[in-house]
Amino acid sequence: MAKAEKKWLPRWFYQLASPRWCYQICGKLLPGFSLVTLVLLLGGTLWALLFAPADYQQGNSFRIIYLHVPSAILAQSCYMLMAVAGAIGLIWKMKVADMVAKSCAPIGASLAVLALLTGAIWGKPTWGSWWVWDARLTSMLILFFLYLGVMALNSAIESESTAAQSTAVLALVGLVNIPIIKYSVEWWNTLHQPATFKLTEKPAMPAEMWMPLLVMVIGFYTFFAVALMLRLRNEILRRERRSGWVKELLLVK
Amino acid sequence: MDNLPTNQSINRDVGVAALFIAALRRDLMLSLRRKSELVNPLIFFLMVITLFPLGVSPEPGFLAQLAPGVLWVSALLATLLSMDSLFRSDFDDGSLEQLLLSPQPLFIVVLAKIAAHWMMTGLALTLVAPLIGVMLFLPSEGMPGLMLSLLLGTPTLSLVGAIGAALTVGLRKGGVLISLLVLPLYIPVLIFGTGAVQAAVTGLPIGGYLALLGALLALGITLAPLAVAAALRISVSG
Amino acid sequence: MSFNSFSEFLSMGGHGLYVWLSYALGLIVILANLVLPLQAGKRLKQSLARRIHREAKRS
Amino acid sequence: MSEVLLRVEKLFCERDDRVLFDGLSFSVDSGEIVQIEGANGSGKTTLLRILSGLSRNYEGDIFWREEPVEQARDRYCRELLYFGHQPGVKALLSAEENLRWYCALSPSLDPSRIRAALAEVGLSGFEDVPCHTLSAGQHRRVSLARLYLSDAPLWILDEPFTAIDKRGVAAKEALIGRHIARGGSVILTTHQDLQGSGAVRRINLDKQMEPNG
Repeated sequence: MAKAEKKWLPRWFYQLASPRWCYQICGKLLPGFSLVTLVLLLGGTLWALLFAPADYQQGNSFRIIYLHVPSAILAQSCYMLMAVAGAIGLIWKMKVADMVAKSCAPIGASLAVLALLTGAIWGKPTWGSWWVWDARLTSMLILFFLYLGVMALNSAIESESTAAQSTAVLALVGLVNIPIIKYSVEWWNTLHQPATFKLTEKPAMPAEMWMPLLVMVIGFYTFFAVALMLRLRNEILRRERRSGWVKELLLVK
Repeated sequence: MDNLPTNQSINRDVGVAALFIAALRRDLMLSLRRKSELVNPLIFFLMVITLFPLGVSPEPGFLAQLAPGVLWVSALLATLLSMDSLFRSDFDDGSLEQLLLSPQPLFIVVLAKIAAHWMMTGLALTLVAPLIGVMLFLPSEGMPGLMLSLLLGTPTLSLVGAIGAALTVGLRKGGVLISLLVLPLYIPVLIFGTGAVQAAVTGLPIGGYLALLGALLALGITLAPLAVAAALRISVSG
Repeated sequence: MSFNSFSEFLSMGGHGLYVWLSYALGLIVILANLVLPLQAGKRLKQSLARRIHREAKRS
Repeated sequence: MSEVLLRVEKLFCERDDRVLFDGLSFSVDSGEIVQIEGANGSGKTTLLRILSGLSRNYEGDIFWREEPVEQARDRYCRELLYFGHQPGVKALLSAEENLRWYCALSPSLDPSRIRAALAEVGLSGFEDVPCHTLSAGQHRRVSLARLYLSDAPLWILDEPFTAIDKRGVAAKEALIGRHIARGGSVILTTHQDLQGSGAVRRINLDKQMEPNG
């Protein structure tokens, strides 16, 4: 059955399945992605700090949005990628997908931390306290816990393939739960503090405000790609250390 | 010498319902013969509850306000505490291997095991909860909400906890890890559970909360045994 | 340009501490995500190369 | 009448940075005993766990009655009896309760023969005693009683003779002989030499791993 299925998938899917090919393609893509990331993040930051107008209610503290929102979006996307990669690894027994899933976890966790910290800092001038049980912040905190669980499980299991499969199951269970958690936390939030001022829910943001945000979001995505490829390359080398091509690669240097 | 019966002639398959009942009976029998495991979660529940008046304040009005959350958090922790043993002994003595090699649907056996576990923890907690509610000065209007929400919510806790138990069954130090994996997933149940009790206390309708808890339970019953079965195969394989 | 002078830019209308703290943290997280894997990669390659040499000698 | 039941092709398995076996191919016909040999840690148990379908950390192909085992999973489970390292006996249940549970789990076990089987392994009179009062050897015998109930063609037995006395071993060997005679087959590991069970094919995992061997 597995063999019959194989013909239906495009060729690049199988190339991706080859760790060696993946290692090489990541090496080729890295410089370009790094350059784009540098330009986008630098340009976006300058735009956000210097040119974007201040918010009429929150003043200049509003500029934190250009870090908070992209990192929050990325933390969520990263979890999704982790779960999907894990599922691919489970179903097609694809080693590279397992490695992608494993590499995602620390990046996603660090971005969740950044979103939490910037949210907390932003809360100080906005609400007057460093931490508020705002629905978004609380969901992000729980997402961070989910990342911690995945990482803890992965490091607790010795056998690499078992660790990858177990983590994939956990990530998938988490993926099913994320919408439920978000919904329940929002309900809980409206129940306890109705109609408070929300951090990022602005009616209509003028273009001067959301354009730099868009740049930053795209910049964070490319940054994520760079960070992921760096980790993935390490992971490929580590897992494939006994294969001939890794030995050749290392002996040449 | 008689020949082996051919595959077609082996026709002793028990039905799905009979299998479920056999597995349920076996697990109930096992926990009834090991009395300590039966009462440990209950004692834990009672002890944690006792800590709150001692640690916060014995003032009735204050405790009454705290009661829904405290009851639910304690029930959640008590369930979590007992979760690790769900597959542990089966894994240790090799019965889990035999279970995985059975041609019978693993889904059913897993569901039966979780049901037995729930009867021994969640159901027992639900039954003693009103007693403890009285100790925390929970108004009597809140009792139906408390019972019903626990009745609908604790099976979901057992189902989700079983996923954590299945993932960590091959590890020696599964106990702490299981809480790390499972606690974040318990949050929706906690929110809707305490919400139901609070609504009942203030005299608001609790139907909506119970419906949501029921929906979570339905989702759990359909998906959790699948995840547990997959996790068990992975854990035993490693 | 939303600011008239550099000191105005630094003070961010009184919110300087929060804004700059956030951006510093952002920088730290981004750099950490690049530097740590690069370092780990270097160490990994060294240790793997050592191992390969060891095995080559032994056989 | 001999027919290929299980066929293994180019099996590869590594564990903890060590290759246990590579390119291992063999087949098991009906009416055949295959004994897996090797030093401790050579991967005997791992191989049996892979063959039974418990462990999936391998590369290569396994066929059951010429069908890939992943596809024939259900049929294979019906026709397999696996006796593992741990006996799989619940200490809090009685011998009979334990066996009844296994009969519910696998249709190839015949529940009507439970009493007779327990008598065969020398446990008559102990049917309703909780197993934690029994000795380790008796635990294994409870589990071995499954062999007397089984109509499964393939038996995979991991060290079935440990903690069993001489007479018990002879009885088990006779049982295996009967199973072979009726067209079943057995894959086993044991430290003892099998006697009087006819042709035994040996697969040595140590030799298999010798360079160019």
